[in-house]
Amino acid sequence: MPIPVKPDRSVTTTCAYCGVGCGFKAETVEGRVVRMIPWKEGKANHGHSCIKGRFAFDYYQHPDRITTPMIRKNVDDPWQEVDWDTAFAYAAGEFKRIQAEHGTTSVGAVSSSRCTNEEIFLMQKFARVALRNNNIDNCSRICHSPTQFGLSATLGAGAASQHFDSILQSDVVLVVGANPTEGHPVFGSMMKRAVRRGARLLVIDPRRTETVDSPHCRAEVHLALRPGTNVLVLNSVAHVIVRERLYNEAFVRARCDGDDFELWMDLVGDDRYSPDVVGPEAGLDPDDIRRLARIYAGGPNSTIYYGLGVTEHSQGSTGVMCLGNLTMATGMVGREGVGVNPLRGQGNVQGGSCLGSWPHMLTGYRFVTDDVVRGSFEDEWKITLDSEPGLRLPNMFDAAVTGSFKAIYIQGEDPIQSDPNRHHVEAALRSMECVVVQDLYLSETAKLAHVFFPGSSSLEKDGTFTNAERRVSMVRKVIEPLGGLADWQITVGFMNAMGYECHYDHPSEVLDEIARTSPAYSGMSFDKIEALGSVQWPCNTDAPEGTEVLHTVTFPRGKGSFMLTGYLPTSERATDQYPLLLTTGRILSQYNVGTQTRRTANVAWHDDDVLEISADDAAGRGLSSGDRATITSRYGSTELTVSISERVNPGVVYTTFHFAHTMVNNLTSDLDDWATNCPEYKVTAVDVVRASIAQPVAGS
Amino acid sequence: MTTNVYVPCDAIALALGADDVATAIADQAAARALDVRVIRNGSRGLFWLDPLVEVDIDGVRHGYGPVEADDVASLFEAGFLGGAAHPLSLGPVESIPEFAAQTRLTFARHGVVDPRSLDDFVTHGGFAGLRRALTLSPDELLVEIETSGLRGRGGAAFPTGIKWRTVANAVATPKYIVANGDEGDSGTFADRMIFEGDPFCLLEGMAIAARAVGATHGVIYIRSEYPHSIATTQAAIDAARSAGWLGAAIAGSELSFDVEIRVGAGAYICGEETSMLESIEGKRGTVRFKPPLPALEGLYGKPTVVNNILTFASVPWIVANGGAAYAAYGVGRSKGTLGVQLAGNVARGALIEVPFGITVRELVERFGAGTRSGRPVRAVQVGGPLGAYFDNAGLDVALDYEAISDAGGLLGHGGMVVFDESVDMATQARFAMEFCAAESCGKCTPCRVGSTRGVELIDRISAGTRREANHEQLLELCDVLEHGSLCALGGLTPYPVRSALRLFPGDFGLVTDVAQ
Amino acid sequence: MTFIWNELRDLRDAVDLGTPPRDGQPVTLSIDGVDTTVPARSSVLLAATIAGATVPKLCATDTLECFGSCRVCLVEIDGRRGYPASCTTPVESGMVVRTTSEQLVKLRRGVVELYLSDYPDSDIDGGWSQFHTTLAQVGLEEGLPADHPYRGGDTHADVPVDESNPYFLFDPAKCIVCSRCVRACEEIQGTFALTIAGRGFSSQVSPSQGESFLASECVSCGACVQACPSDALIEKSLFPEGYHRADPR
Amino acid sequence: MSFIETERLVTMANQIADFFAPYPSARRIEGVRNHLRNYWDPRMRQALYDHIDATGGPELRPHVLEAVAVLREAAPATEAKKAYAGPPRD
Repeated sequence: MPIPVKPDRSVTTTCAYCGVGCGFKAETVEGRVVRMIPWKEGKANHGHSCIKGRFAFDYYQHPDRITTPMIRKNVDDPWQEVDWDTAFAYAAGEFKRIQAEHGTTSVGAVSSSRCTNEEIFLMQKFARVALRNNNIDNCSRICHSPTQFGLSATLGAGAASQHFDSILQSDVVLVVGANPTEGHPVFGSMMKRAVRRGARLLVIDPRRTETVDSPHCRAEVHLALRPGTNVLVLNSVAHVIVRERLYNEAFVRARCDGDDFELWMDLVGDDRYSPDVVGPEAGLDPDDIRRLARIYAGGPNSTIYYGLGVTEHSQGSTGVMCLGNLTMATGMVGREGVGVNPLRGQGNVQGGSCLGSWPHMLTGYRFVTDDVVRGSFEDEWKITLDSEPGLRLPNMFDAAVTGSFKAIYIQGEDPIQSDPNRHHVEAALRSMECVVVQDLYLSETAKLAHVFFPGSSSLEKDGTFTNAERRVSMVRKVIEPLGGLADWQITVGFMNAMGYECHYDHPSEVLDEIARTSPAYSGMSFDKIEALGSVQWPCNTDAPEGTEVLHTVTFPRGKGSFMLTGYLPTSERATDQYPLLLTTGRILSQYNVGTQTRRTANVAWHDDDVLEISADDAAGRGLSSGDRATITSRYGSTELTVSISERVNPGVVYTTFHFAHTMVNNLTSDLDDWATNCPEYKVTAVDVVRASIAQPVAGS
Repeated sequence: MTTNVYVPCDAIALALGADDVATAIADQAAARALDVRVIRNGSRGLFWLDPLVEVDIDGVRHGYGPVEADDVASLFEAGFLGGAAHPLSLGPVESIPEFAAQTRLTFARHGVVDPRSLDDFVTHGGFAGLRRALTLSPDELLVEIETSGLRGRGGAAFPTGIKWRTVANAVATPKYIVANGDEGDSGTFADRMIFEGDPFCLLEGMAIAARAVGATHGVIYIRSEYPHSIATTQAAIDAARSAGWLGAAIAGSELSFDVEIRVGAGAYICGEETSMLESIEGKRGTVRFKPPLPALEGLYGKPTVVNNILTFASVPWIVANGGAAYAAYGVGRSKGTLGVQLAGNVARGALIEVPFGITVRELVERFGAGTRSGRPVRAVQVGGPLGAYFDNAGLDVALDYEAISDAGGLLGHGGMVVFDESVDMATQARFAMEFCAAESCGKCTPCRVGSTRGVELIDRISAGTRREANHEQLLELCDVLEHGSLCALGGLTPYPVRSALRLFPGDFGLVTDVAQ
Repeated sequence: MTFIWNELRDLRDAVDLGTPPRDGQPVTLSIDGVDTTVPARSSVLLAATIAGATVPKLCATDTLECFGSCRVCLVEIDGRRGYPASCTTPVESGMVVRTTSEQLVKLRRGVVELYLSDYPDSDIDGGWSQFHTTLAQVGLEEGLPADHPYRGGDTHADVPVDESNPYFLFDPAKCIVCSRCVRACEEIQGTFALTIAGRGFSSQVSPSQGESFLASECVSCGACVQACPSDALIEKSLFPEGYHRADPR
Repeated sequence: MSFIETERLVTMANQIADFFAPYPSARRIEGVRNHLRNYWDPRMRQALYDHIDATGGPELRPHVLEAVAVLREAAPATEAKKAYAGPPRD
């Protein structure tokens, strides 16, 4: 009889997949997770979910899961299973040996945005107190580091100004370089709800995404710009606002630095950025640029949501600044329904940014070079800290290639698959003497590791996540860690083995430590989050229950600062040899490099990365949908199946990067953002040719 | 001198060969070099005389009918153009007893004018109502409608004045006027008669409504089964628009109002007003719950007057002659006249406009002349497929919303279907459930599942399987349908079923031999 | 200032208010003799739930706009004819509502009997869905009596199960056509992948134009599964032994 | 061998310089200086100095050279207390 089994236990927790941070109730039968039910009281999702959080949880018990620590002297040696203490002792011994031979700063660590705030905090603490340097970075280096930089520079806080629900108060929604219905589906549904209620939708994106046109949700203006021209087009939008005097003079006068505003008006008001000049350069109708600018400036409440299509460029930080400038110029910041909001990728990537997992910053975005800030941590940790910035992850790899960097502790990241220029990363890892990888599976990176710490999934530990709207929510242990230790316990174990003694009974003690050392978190505790369901930072004595909307009275940096965002074309250009521009994105059913989702039934929807190409470009190359094609860039090549698509304009091709075997990062350049080294994933000049067809073997 | 000869062009006349008759008349006239103009009018509603050919002799219309094409030569030979006698000769049409006994207000021009001729319409008093309406304030206009006592002719009989005032008082804009012409009840055809006989009258009524409530857009919803209605009404809309009776600044006034036709897709339920609004909006035709009333949140969520075609067609006379004049007709709370449609096993199928108060028996026997088969009347279903059955003894009920309701029935859209003694009322009860099952939109459960269960129960009762238990369950099901359904389709289906069970239990095998 | 999203935030895990919470001026009405105050624009069902009354419901849930199709939340309201559905009736000041009476009990039971006449017997005992809760509320937790006249009629028991989606299945035999899945797909997810195909008794949930769930526009967000009150759309993970229909009698 | 390949360092420094190019001269230099000071590992800075000392840095933008000159004059660690947030005031 088809009567469903009834779960015997239900634990409320937070989804780890994307930056929306949906609340879920994990239901178990005899200690096995049987389903995830979206939590009605979850303030990020209000009882809604997407395919990943709702269904794709089985990865936690996939046969590929490694649950025993392993070590090996050489990457060509077979793995040797050991107990935790042996693994910690071995890794610590190697790190100490390397530091003795190559210097204190020859080792580093990178934290994971799939881990909790507490675990990320412990990782940066590990680097600072156990490695005694600032060589700590986090994965937002390759996604939203420009957000932190660009929004800090203009508004003073490198995070979303609004809460998600605020979009229901918006009259105009401008989406730039993001595809919420695929990348942030639960927020995407909220955005569609806003549009169905009458909000006008504007989209700037090279592709005609689902966000541009789906049932009852259609963009009024879509600027399908040529990849790499964000800053040019956003400056043109600003040009229209300045020339047509659509800016909010009262707001600017009251809230912003007036001199910088004048400089900015001179810059963007120049004929260089007239839509009539910019349009042909960016592949746009000048009138569309004007229409978008007028609708955005007209509001009355206009809001901006953006994603990696803004940040992953050599002018990524500049693009973010353009958006910050626009909000200030039009007064579209500091109240409900307006603002500028990054759509964060991984579940806790905002936490990764906030919790000091940076080579130049301690928690709460405060510089390690600041003696007062550093001093407060030195008092807490009873140790002297390095006062100089450490290495960013790409620079760690750069230094490894030249022989100056020798060991790394990687928590839940797979840079071989996710970072640009795969050959470079591989060479860097191969040149290291000790690579420690903490992960659920033997990832591409773990294949080059010497120590493997079996990590814990988000179902296996307590802690908190901070989502893209600065909301700190509880992650609760649903089942015991399969490897015996939660990630935070692994880091503490490694830290102790390195000789820095510290002890925590529960992650709540780590959050208490964060609260003691970080003003924006000073009012937070597990008890408070438990009582309120979730809390948005800043949470302190001024805002004991947290803050939904930022910048309501002043900006954290005082006066808002207009940054001068001159457009510089990327050096990655289409040429006769590489006539097409490749841009990348993601699809609903797969997550990031697919480590988890590829190990679920989600492959039923998407079992391979495919290359979207316009009919024109395909015809010129004799390609049809389903053909295999070789894609070649200046940096490498790979082979993908072709899909002729109306979503991309001629001259542009698109693919996702969810599958290891497609090696899309073979293609991508080593160009990166001027300010943060965030890689330029969104523009690579390529050529596409039909792959040579294997001849059928006669008689077979 | 030209002689005007009228040959009707509505669907019934066409089905009876009116086109051939018209052609034959033209051919004969040409052959005989006679100056004859054939005018295609609407039907007079006396279908047993159709095709009814009329000859205008000094302003008096002499009738011949029913005429077949083969009769035409003999008519010419007899000299019908001069009003000469002929076996088909009927004399002056308006003296035909069944016609003379009517009170034609709404259908006054019907059968008289060419439905596509705006001039004809105006010559025969058309736009008198709208002209007067434009001289009244919206409030004065609403008072006229309220005074008339006009109630919705679609079946619900809701006071039109109250509905219009609700829309007039609504703040939101734009406002819509929707004319419901999804005439799906078996045995009804009055809406079609208006479309095909006097469509300008409908447009005039809608424009008056627009004036009264402040609406700017109108929609006429016509069922796809009425192709002639769609064509004639579209022609009328085009003519009215060209002449400035639709569009901006109608007749030089400040009233701006235009109308479009939407064609239904064959679902009975789209005659239910909220389903119709869904359908017009391009959605699947399912019932909306109320409130909100369509008067406040109707088409596209805006204030909307939704009325039946007959209701709008009644309005021009009321406004032209005053509400009090209309209210002088009728009885009790049933004011004015009703276009009754006689159908089924009836000798003289017809559309009969009479004041409220006449008995059903008088309609069936005097106007309908009893059954077509000549056998005694056994039952009359009043108010369409969801109306109750009346047995012969019950036919003295008056044509009056309240009186018929008190007798366990409903007047509905004014259709009456007559049955003789050969009818099996268990089959008729089953048909009611089957109709509900076939036409249910599927939204609410009593109607969606209950109608199918109803058919099954009646089948078992008729087959003699656990007759008592199934009978008891059928009555309970009728309660659930009546009180539990979302709209009138499920809510009214028990009417024919219960009345059949009550009046004709023997047909279900529910009475013993003693009673027979 | 009133924010639309306050309504979303008033959703509670432990209670289904029946219709979405609203912001509005307080309105006081009587529910079973108890004065109850709720915001204007609330439904009578919501007010009754807050007043502590147990009004059975199937198509109504507080994450979706009211729909009024299931006809089990009927109540009596002084001065109103018939038995209005409490989910679609907005509260009014001074309204006097009765959520139970002999006639209401009978009527609700009569409606639920119709549901049971097209729901597999084998899935009644041991079930824990909202449908099963409603059965208990109207006194039909044992299902339709063996000799009930509705037995033996047309059902959807033979309509094939759609197991195309890797994560959830759709069993039309258990579908009560409440449209909660369709509405969830539209209102919550915004994909508009589901519709009701056919009319009357043939009405059935259909992904896109009669396609399987996997082949359709469905994005597997799970909103429809979450919304389904009767186990018709349900997670496959709750059937560790696979999904096997009972043999037809 | 340089700490990080010289070509890479030069590219990074020039990218930073290009961003600050639209600013008035003093702020342009100060912007580059602050960025190098607050975001670059000291060994990267040193590698850049070494490169300039060895070659004069002909491929570097002029205001990188000016910024480096300012940076090398200042006391090594303690002066940069203020958090970086855009180019400094004049």
